[in-house]
Amino acid sequence: MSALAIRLAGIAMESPLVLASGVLGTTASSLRRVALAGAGAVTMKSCSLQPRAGHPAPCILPWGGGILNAVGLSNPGAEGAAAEIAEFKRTCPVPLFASIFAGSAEEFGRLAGRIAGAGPDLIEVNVSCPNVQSEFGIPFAADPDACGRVARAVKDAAGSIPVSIKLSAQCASLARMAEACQRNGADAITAINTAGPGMWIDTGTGRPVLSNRVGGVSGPAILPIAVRAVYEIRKAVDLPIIGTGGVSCANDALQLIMAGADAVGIGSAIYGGGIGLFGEINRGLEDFLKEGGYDSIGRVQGLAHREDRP
Amino acid sequence: MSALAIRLAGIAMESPLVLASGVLGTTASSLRRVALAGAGAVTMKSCSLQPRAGHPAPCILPWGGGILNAVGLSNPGAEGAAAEIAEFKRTCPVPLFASIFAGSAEEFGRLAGRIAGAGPDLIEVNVSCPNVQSEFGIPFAADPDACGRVARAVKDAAGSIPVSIKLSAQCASLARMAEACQRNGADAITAINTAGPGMWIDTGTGRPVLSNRVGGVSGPAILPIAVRAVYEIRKAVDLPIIGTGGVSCANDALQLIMAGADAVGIGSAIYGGGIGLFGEINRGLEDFLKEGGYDSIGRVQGLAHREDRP
Amino acid sequence: MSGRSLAMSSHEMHTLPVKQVVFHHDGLKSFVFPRAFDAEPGQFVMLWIPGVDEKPFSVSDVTDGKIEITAKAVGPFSRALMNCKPGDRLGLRGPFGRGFRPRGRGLVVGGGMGIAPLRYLVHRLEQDRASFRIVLGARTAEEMMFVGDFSRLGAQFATDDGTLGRQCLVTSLAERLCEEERFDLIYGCGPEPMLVALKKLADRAGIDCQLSLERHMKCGIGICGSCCVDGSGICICREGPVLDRAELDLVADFGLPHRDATGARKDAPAMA
Amino acid sequence: MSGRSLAMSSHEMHTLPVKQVVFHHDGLKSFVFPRAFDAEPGQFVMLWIPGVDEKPFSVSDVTDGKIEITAKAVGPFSRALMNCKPGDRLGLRGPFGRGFRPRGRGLVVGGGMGIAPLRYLVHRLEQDRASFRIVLGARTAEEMMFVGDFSRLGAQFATDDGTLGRQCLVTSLAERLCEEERFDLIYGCGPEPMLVALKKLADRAGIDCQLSLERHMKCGIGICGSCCVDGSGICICREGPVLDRAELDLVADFGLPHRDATGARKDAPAMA
Ligand SMILES: Cc1cc2nc3c(=O)[nH]c(=O)nc-3n(C[C@H](O)[C@H](O)[C@H](O)COP(=O)(O)OP(=O)(O)OC[C@H]3O[C@@H](n4cnc5c(N)ncnc54)[C@H](O)[C@@H]3O)c2cc1C
Ligand SMILES: Cc1cc2nc3c(=O)[nH]c(=O)nc-3n(C[C@H](O)[C@H](O)[C@H](O)COP(=O)(O)OP(=O)(O)OC[C@H]3O[C@@H](n4cnc5c(N)ncnc54)[C@H](O)[C@@H]3O)c2cc1C
Ligand SMILES: Cc1cc2nc3c(=O)[nH]c(=O)nc-3n(C[C@H](O)[C@H](O)[C@H](O)COP(=O)(O)O)c2cc1C
Ligand SMILES: Cc1cc2nc3c(=O)[nH]c(=O)nc-3n(C[C@H](O)[C@H](O)[C@H](O)COP(=O)(O)O)c2cc1C
Ligand code: FES
Ligand code: FES
Repeated sequence: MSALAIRLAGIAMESPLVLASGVLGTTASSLRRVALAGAGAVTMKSCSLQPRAGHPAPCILPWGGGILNAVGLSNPGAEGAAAEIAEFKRTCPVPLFASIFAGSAEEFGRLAGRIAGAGPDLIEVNVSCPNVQSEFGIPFAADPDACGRVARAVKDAAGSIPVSIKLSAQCASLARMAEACQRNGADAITAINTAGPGMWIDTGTGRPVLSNRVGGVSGPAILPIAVRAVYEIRKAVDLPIIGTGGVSCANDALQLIMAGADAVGIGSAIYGGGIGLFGEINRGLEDFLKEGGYDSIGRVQGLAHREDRP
Repeated sequence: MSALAIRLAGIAMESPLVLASGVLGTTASSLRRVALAGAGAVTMKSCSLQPRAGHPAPCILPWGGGILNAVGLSNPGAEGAAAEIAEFKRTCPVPLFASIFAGSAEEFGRLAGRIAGAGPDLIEVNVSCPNVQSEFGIPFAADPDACGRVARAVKDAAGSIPVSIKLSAQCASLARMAEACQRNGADAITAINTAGPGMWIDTGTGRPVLSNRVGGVSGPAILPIAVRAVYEIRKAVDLPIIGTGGVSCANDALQLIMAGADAVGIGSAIYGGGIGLFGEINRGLEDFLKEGGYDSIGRVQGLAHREDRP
Repeated sequence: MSGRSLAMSSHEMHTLPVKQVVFHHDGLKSFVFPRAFDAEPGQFVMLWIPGVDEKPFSVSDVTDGKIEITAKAVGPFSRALMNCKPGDRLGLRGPFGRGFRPRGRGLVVGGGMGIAPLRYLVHRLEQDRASFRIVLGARTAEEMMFVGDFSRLGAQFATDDGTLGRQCLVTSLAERLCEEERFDLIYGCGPEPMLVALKKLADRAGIDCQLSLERHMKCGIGICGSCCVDGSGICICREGPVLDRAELDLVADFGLPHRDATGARKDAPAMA
Repeated sequence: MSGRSLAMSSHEMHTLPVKQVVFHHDGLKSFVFPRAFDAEPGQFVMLWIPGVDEKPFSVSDVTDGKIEITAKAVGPFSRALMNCKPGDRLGLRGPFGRGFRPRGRGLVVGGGMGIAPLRYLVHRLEQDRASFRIVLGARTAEEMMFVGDFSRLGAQFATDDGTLGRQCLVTSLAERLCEEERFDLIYGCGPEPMLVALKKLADRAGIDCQLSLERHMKCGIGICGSCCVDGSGICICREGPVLDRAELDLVADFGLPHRDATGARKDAPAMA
């Protein structure tokens, strides 16, 4: 078994690297491509019960420190997503994580049931997308009770399929959010979704570039926020964590792992590095383990929580 | 009069660029140096009633996307700060903004009275420093009521000296924070303080590098968050805004101005650009105005709030 | 530790004043922007009309310090574009994607709006003193773009109504040329059914082809996944839009209905 | 639009295993790190002992792929450093600041720990075949570092107790040399009172000097302001630590009490 192999909520993965939701994740074909490039698991774009076209373009904007996006959760709906899941599972052995979002705990439950039927390896629950707040009221990801109810509803509907709740750093206490997830049966936590939100103004016209004016901030700019978030969550709960945010090289991935992540999501960095990044980072992690004399990636997990005085 | 001249809360400034608090801002000498380099006003490092040594090093860490800091508000105390203010005012005509922080509205008031006596041109109220939360309880900057009480206490103590409240983007609603400031007599708003907090882990040792483990995120990484914050505040209130966060070139400064800022704070970028940045950005702004046929910087302020449909 | 920046500064959004508008006929115009660009033929830019939308457009020419795109009015965005005048500021990001990789003796085949990027291609081929032939098709003479430019380079034309050149499909012209002459590579851009025919022609002739595909695009930077083809899953915005024969063999939806803005498969094939 | 990154990758924190520890005497050691550095003589690094603190240390030598610093036990940090062994990982950021700018015929004057950076300076001067003389002072022979190295280059020594060279202040040696020979530049590093004397000597002799100052440092990157001198307000970590005569004229607290970690002026002059 390779030094990078892990088990996450019972799922065997060849590498801790996970394709983050919303990036190259709509179709079975693109997900398979990323899986073959070396991802230990791939996450689908979040889907809703009904199809959504999302916001008009520009909805994705690289700006030098990362990416701003307000895609508006475009997706082909539960039917379409289920078909892609089924096709992926038929043609690719790599674990597939579905991702769902809805407007109420009850709707989350219904959607989870529908998606569970298609047989993903895990269901990620996107309670934290900043692009649809106005549509769905208070973000679940800032309210431990609401988030707990969503976790419970999805868990009840998902049967034996493990459930990960995807949190945002924009809340008063990540520890309290994580505890609410654990109390309500979540099998894992994904953190973080995009930060911000942010705005980019074109000074030639004086206009916000994104059609939605504001969008979530991802990419290198948010790495330290993601590292801190994972560190806080690891202090609070012992659920597996899919640490995500700003990773673009093996050293970044190691920071999240040392902060306490079991697996590491990668999204925006694919812009700069292409999907070849998965292979590169796998190799970088292997080299790191070899040089340090560690026999598995698990050995360095959570290292940053050791007592600080030497 | 130069095209860059502005009035902010009654204060005449030759340029909208302001040295942000905490950067080269402890001594009259260093403040004067930045003033001579082209800043329209300079803000002092935040001071407390008593001197503070702050956190051990490393407390400031450049990481590629900006700076992480947990200086821990080291400062020579109100006595020392007042002496620096007096010396600065004796030797330099550029407006000087004091900055204060305290543990309660009452203490804020006392400190403001002490500092007002030294004659700064404005008192900035740091309700938003992330590095001392655990010491002072809930951050004022996330609670409109508490923040309003601080604003009122400082305003009452400051006499005729205008007061700006410095907000953080880490709150549920910047609009509500800004309204609370306005209602309680604030003359201006400064936004934003550092984002995050963030953590950086040295993967060679597995340790968080900052002695405080976490620190505020500043520099280029936070520009889109600052632009969005200023945009939200401008929508909510008509107080002058000192837009701050991630500015490192004239185009960045213009984004904040078009989002609604009257003046623009610059801090972390001095690491990459030195204090010569003030002159460079002034020239960049002048060139922009000339090319666009604008006779003053006020003409482009808030441009991003025009109706969006063409 | 390597750099931490995603910056590819030309990929940031820049608005530029339109420098010149070239009127071809109603609903068909070229727009020239004052920006030094080192786009390859076949690459595209994302064009933003503030307040409207942002869409991909192929580069139809690059001359020193200037870049040109050519657009046809077919829907809300392209109609709004037709109203843009010199001095209006539009946003450009790019250039994106992988363009044509010229090699050997080429047969350049274009149809409809697909002619636009080929104009820049033949300018480059000419400059590189490459040997090539051109065949172009459109519905009518009026819709045939850059006729003077292409005629000078010996292009043959086909129209549906016979108002210019032969009254036949451009693929018939291409087939005949392939029987008469030896080519190393077929360059193609146009409606997907035309591309499917060209691919078959290349397969039969046993030569390579480089065909430019269109898929729904949102980001242009290989992130959103909306332009990924079925089968191999590659991104048209990043690894395309120009694919070679081997790559096309792995496009499961080549010539078939592909995906819309939601990511669902749609029933009608895309316009081109 | 220019790059948006603050990255100066060598300024990020890197921990490195100590490669070698050189024992000079109790409480005085050099530490060698395996890192290719292009530091100039007079520049410094920020040295982090994880879990302890981070402090500035001058580079005492750079050889291919290796960098060395030399430290004396005077307080909690430097005592913790004395316990570090080969293989221990310490953090390095840098190099920072503006070092010596060699020019003409030089007089190199060092005192106490100030001798460390001068070692790297004279290695460079030697390599550049510059003409220079060296005078060094310390309390005792034992505290005089790198005696062999400096002797080879003709250094003269002064000690407080006469255990090595003359029993006098190093500034007396410098003064005498200045009377006897012609120099273009005095390089100095050591306790601030020594630097004040050297500045006076340079003023009297009408030649330039480059003296390395110490101030309380936190960031090393010209941000926190804790190292700014009174008067001109310049940052010692960025525009220093080596200042020339004109710059020194504008240091209002030269030789006077300067500031502590709070930013307040303190009463005792800093150690050096
Ligand atoms: C790589 C590439 C290069 C292109 N080059 C040119 C060009 O040089 N000249 C030109 O006139 N057009 C070009 N197009 C098409 C162009 O991007 C627009 O699709 C077209 O202008 C129609 O947009 P609309 O809003 O006016 O019409 P709509 O009514 O919105 O769309 C008409 C059809 O255009 C296609 N389309 C719409 N939106 C997109 C989108 N975001 N991405 C891809 N296809 C879309 C769909 O097939 C749709 O059915 C190119 C497309 C691609 C993918
Ligand atoms: C540019 C520069 C280069 C230096 N080079 C060397 C060197 O090559 N070798 C060496 O042994 N020492 C050097 N020092 C001094 C070194 O940084 C430490 O100050 C010294 O090791 C004492 O630290 P301590 O905690 O052990 O003692 P402490 O008891 O904490 O301090 C003793 C004295 O050191 C000074 N000091 C403490 N902290 C700092 C700080 N953060 N920044 C600046 N001065 C401080 C103060 O004057 C203090 O009174 C240099 C300092 C500077 C500014
Ligand atoms: C274009 C884009 C679309 C995204 N869409 C989703 C989504 O649908 N669901 C979700 O949970 N997260 C979504 N995200 C967030 C990412 O999954 C990830 O949490 C975030 O981008 C931080 O990781 P990164 O810095 O590696 O991109 C999206 C991110 C981007 C850039
Ligand atoms: C090293 C450092 C120290 C700071 N200290 C203070 C402070 O004392 N008071 C305060 O209000 N803000 C402080 N800030 C925040 C800045 O004033 C500013 O709001 C923030 O850094 C964002 O601006 P920038 O990206 O231009 O640095 C500090 C920032 C840095 C980097
Ligand atoms: S358009 Fe987004 S991946 Fe191609
Ligand atoms: S040490 Fe921070 S400015 Fe010099």
